[in-house]
Amino acid sequence: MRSWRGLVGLSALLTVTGCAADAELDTMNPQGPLAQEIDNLLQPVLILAYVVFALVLGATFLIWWKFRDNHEDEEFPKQVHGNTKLELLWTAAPTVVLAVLSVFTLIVLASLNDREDNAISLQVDGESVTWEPEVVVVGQQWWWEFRYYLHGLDGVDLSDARNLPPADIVTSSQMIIPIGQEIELSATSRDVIHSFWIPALNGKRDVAPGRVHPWKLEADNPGVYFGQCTEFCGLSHSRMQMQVVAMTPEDFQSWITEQLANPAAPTDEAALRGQAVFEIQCTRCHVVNSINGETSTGADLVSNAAPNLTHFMSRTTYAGGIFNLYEPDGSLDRTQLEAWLRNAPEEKPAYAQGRRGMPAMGLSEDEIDDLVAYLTTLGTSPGLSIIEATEVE
Amino acid sequence: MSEAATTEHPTNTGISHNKLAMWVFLGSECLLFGALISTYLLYRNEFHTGPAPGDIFDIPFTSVSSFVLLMSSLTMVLALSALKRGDIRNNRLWLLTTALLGALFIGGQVYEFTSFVREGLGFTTSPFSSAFFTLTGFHGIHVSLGIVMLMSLLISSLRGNLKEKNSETVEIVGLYWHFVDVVWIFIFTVIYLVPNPTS
Amino acid sequence: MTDTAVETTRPIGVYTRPKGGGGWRDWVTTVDHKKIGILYGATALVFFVVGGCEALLIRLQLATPNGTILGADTYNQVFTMHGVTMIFLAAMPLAAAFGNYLIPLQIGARDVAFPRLNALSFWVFLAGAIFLNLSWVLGGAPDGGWFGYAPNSGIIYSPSVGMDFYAIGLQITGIASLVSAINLTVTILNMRAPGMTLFKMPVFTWMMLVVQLLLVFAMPVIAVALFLLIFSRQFGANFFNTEMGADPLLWQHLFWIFGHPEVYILILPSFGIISEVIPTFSRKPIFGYEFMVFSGIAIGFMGWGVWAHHMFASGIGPLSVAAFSLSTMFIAVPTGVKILNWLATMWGGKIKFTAAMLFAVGVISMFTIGGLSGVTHAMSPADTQQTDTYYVVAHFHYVIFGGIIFGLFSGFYFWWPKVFGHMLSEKLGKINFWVMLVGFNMTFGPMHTLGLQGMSRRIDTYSPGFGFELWNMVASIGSFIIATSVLIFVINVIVSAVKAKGQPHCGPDPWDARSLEWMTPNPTPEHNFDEVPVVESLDEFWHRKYGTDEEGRIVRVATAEEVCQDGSATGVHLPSPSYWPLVFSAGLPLVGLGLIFSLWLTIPGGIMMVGSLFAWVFEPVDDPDGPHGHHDDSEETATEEAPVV
Amino acid sequence: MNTSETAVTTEAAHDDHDHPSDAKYIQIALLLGIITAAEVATYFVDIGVALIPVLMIMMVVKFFYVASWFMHLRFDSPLFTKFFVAGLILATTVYLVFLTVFEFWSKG
Ligand code: HEA
Ligand code: HEA
Ligand code: HEC
Ligand code: CUA
Ligand SMILES: [Cu+2]
Repeated sequence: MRSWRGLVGLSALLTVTGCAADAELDTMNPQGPLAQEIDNLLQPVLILAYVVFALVLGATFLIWWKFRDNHEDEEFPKQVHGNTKLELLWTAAPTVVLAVLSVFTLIVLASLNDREDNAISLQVDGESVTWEPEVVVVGQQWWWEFRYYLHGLDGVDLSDARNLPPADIVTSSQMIIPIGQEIELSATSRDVIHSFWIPALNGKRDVAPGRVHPWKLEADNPGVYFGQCTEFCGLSHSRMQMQVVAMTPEDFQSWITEQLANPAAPTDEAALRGQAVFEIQCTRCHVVNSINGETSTGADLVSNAAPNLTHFMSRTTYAGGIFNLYEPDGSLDRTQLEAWLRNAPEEKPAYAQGRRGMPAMGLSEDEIDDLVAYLTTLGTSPGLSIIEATEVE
Repeated sequence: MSEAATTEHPTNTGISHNKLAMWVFLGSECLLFGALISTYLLYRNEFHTGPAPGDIFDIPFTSVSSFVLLMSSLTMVLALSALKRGDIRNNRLWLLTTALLGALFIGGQVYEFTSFVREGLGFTTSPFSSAFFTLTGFHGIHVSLGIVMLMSLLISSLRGNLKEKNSETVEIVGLYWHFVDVVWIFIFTVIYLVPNPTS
Repeated sequence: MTDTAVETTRPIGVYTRPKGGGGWRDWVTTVDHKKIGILYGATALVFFVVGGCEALLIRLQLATPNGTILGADTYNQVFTMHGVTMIFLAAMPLAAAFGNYLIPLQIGARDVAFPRLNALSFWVFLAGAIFLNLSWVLGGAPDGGWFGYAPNSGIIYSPSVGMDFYAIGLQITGIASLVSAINLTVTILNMRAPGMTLFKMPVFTWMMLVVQLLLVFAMPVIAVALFLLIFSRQFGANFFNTEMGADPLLWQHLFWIFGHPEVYILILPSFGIISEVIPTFSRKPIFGYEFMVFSGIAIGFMGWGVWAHHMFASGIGPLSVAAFSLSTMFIAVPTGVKILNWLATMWGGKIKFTAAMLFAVGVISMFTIGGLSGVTHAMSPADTQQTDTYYVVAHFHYVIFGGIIFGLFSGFYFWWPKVFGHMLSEKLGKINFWVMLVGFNMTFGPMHTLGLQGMSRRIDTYSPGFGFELWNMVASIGSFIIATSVLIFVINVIVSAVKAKGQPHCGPDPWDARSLEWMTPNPTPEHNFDEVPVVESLDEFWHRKYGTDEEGRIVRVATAEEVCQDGSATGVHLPSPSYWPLVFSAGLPLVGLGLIFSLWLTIPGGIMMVGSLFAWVFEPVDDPDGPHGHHDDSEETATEEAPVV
Repeated sequence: MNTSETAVTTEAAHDDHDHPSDAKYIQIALLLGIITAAEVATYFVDIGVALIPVLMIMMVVKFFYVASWFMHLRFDSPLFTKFFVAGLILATTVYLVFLTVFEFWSKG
């Protein structure tokens, strides 16, 4: 009996101690108003749940203590068949409690679903535009693409996710957002159902092919917020991760400016050779704006898309946010990148034969060296602080 | 052995097991057809590049086959009522008519399907086509099973085994048959007569 | 009755009915509800261990970060098969085992309404179960999760044959469930002993009635969903082809319209079991019988209006989310009534904490934990943080393991003497309970934490650094403690059986029980009741043993031996065994394999099925030498009206 | 359910009295035929907004007649009606909600 009490206590305790310090996906560590609202709703309910449970368990122990009787006698206790008043009481009491809970649920639900009118002004190609922060989120096996249409989504046809209209900025694995702004997401998928989830910023929302789901995010402070695809989506579902990098408006503006410009053409020998290989081997799936613009979009793949590599070096993780592009000191993590180019399915399970995921390209070591040299010319590294914060193990 | 032990089987409800089982089963079937019909309704607009329902449904033709199925319900009750009177001859006659009307309906469906396929509506043409063929196909299979049951009754009658006291068997087959008819009443209205999208 | 049926359906020479007799032949041809119950139970326990071993593999893989015991591909198959096996091949058939064995006894009947169909249900279930597990060796097990969301379950994204086995296998076990549900519904409504009105039925029988109705209405829905999947995979239908405008949410809705009633299909039998156990050992009648019954009905009924709570994040509109959020929350009300009524039953009792009672009390508290986390799911905004994390895994293992498995174990300890004529060791039973309780909480308690820390479900591995290491290790250790407890149960079964060998059977009433099934000797004789009892009250058996004296005190008026029948009646007519349920069922997997691999295989399968149906209909009502009787299940032969008594 | 009384004594006869004659069945079939004709007529004659309600009403009437007369629900044990109606109502509500969640009504 002792041990029982101890254990049940323990299991209750476990729930309370849910917030370990290093838990980057912690759901109870809100970093923005939306996640905060959810947390505010959940916390009291958890307490209520403990109370209800304590009552049930307390009653059980009381009964155990008072009414246990292992004597082999023929005595019977008073035979009570029921008590309508009591029954009604314990029908009514939970009803009332739940009615209260439902009111709060509805309030939070409504507030999470209305759209705030907000706009920031951005410099786009030297012009000033008002941008209602919105990002198109596209899931596919097993990575996320983020598309920025800086002139708004009006008239942008998202109905066919495999054939989206060209966007101003296309990036993957890491979504960059300005802080203090509600970012509207239009989320869709190119193949199966995935789920977009940045626990610190909001709950999750499934993305489904043929459907565009609205969702939103908001971060209070600059920082890097981790996420994980949570709808089972096949082989590498566990390796379909992403991060949101929230920046001050100024940093965000410089990120935009950088992304809008094409990276400078390579000059170095190896990189030029790499570019040649890239044009032969890689452009059938990948896009680098300065090379193949929007012309080839992963036609080889079921999802019809591979990550846009134009500003590859400007992100710190790749391949579904599971590999670091940089060492903690800011230098390139060459070993990992080479391994990826050598045999991607070895690094991250994929059905490359089934045209899902990046295949092993059968490159020679020289070609790999050249390709790495070329890839490092694509975009510039973000600051060390981001590299540190986004480090994945 | 004591005869008492074997004759104690009146049922609590006064209803025979078989009949109750059939009704429970029909309750279950409501959910089955409900799911198929809702799936169809969900997809009736999704004809992709293929023909739309409004383009290909032949209402006059389907009306006739609906009428045929409806009348088979009449012949089915007549078969039962004949058997209850002990009129074996008419019972056989009506059973046969019912089966034939059913077969006529199925024939009509086969014709409808082939003409749809000729007009470019295959099973894999669009979500609409898949849903349409699945729904009407399930109904058709139910009718066909009903025909098999009717034929078994007929055979057993010809072998002299279908007597007045077996009328409940006929009644149960009848219940199934009418149910399938009732489902068609629903399908005919909701799927055929309610104005359909055209491409 | 009427021997006329025999006369009119002339036995066609070859189809004589088997005579029963002894040995394995007896088991494969049996139509006795008790034997079928035992078959169900034994098979389901085997699959419980299979599903449990799959769970242990999951836990081994997840015990440490970057686990490498199973690759991603195998892991996906293992967790899918774990869910499918546990739900469809362990929990549901275990409920069917109790239902089959006990319902006829609790209502005072000789058998179920359709004995041969009952055998059919079991064999079809077994065929489906074997079929599903054949996938391991025939090209890969299903890998789309137990709820197989489209389009990931489609042929493009799951090109192995696994999901074909899933769709066809579940279709087969679905047939078994539907047939058995119709059978038991008719049994309960039609075959109660004289005097047993619906409101004198034991709570277990009541809950089983609700479950059968849920099955009757829910199975066709998943049948349709599975047909759509089969047609899409096998024949290129476009139900989930989003490129042509299909909606992937169609599958989710159909699955959960079935799936949520399904979870109540799973839990209500266990609620029924402990509603028998708790009054017996508290030596009090169940508190608020009518409320118990009606809350069970209410749960079953409300269970139909909440399915989309599995889809709060799926992108259905906010209005739908709001509606389903509310309906889900209020399901806590009837469930709460049950919890409190059990407590009230114990309150003021004189409680014997036997192993069965311990497990029953375990249900009350452990299920409550799961139910409460269910309520936190029902608050849809909160659920968007919880869904598809280990918090959900924690929720449903608390309700499933804490609610269903504990309840079923309670039933094992309680009815073991009824079924096998000897008791299980109480001592081992109590150890069994405590070890299981510890292991269970150690396994699933930490999953709450993991979920709230953001660990997603269905991930084959996780990186260090998210803070998942500790609790995963604890959970994995816990799962082996559960395995130990299951092992203790198995040992208990063996040891007790060995001990009981050569000993006389235990007395008829080891627990001072309350309901009709204990009026037959232990183990139950083949014909159940020597004479069908006339029922006057709820807890009929108890009321025959006890009365009140002038001061209103309870006094014994008869010993159990006096009240119980001695099982000595002879010549009671029983339905004859039959080969055909088995033969028919064996045809089904052949047809299934045919659909997957080569249509040629459907031919022998089809012949077996059609042939055995034919044989079924025309087989003589009785075994040739048996006493004449009636009461059989074929439409052809049992159509005479209910005789007037 | 009214099955709660101990129905050991059965009204086994309930099947026999009250049974409609063949003529009655034919009348009903005639009625059903006429309704069907009217239904089909709506296809050729434009009745505007009334169309769908009218169709639904006619459908329900036909449904009702077949179920209550041909399937004998009128005369038979109310338990049957309960099972059937339970299935019908459950199916209707569940699938109406289902279609509503898909925004079927606004999509048309
Ligand atoms: C035995 C099976 C069983 C049972 C009984 C339940 C019972 C309940 N379940 Fe659970 N559920 C599952 C099995 C079950 N569930 C499974 C298997 C899944 C996951 C499927 C998958 O995704 O694979 C799931 C998932 C699931 C979800 C989806 C989570 C997600 O994926 O995001 C939700 C959401 O609302 C939910 C809610 C509930 C609720 C409200 C109850 C209620 O019925 C609980 C009611 C009980 C109580 C509340 C406790 C007792 C009450 C009192 C003591 C009274 C006082 C209480 C209050 C005032 C609150 N369940
Ligand atoms: C009835 C239902 C049921 C039961 C009883 C269990 C029991 C267990 N389950 Fe679960 N589980 C599900 C239903 C169930 N489960 C479902 C539906 C899912 C979702 C699947 C999906 O996502 O698709 C799931 C998913 C699931 C997961 C999540 C997987 C993932 O998302 O990646 C995990 C992880 O730990 C898990 C663990 C366990 C464990 C440790 C047990 C343990 O309690 C098991 C204990 C049993 C044993 C250990 C028996 C073994 C006994 C022996 C080995 C003794 C040997 C003796 C002899 C040979 C004589 N289960
Ligand atoms: C058949 C299609 C295909 C070809 C050809 C291909 N890739 Fe890829 N590549 C992919 C896909 C798909 C991914 C995303 C994989 C994932 O995250 O699971 C990817 C990811 C990458 C990434 C990581 C990008 C990120 O931000 O996540 C790099 C870098 C890359 N590929 C480089 C190359 C190079 C260099 C070549 C040519 C030698 C090449 N790829 C050829 C399909 C392809
Ligand atoms: Cu994408 Cu899981
Ligand atoms: Cu549910």
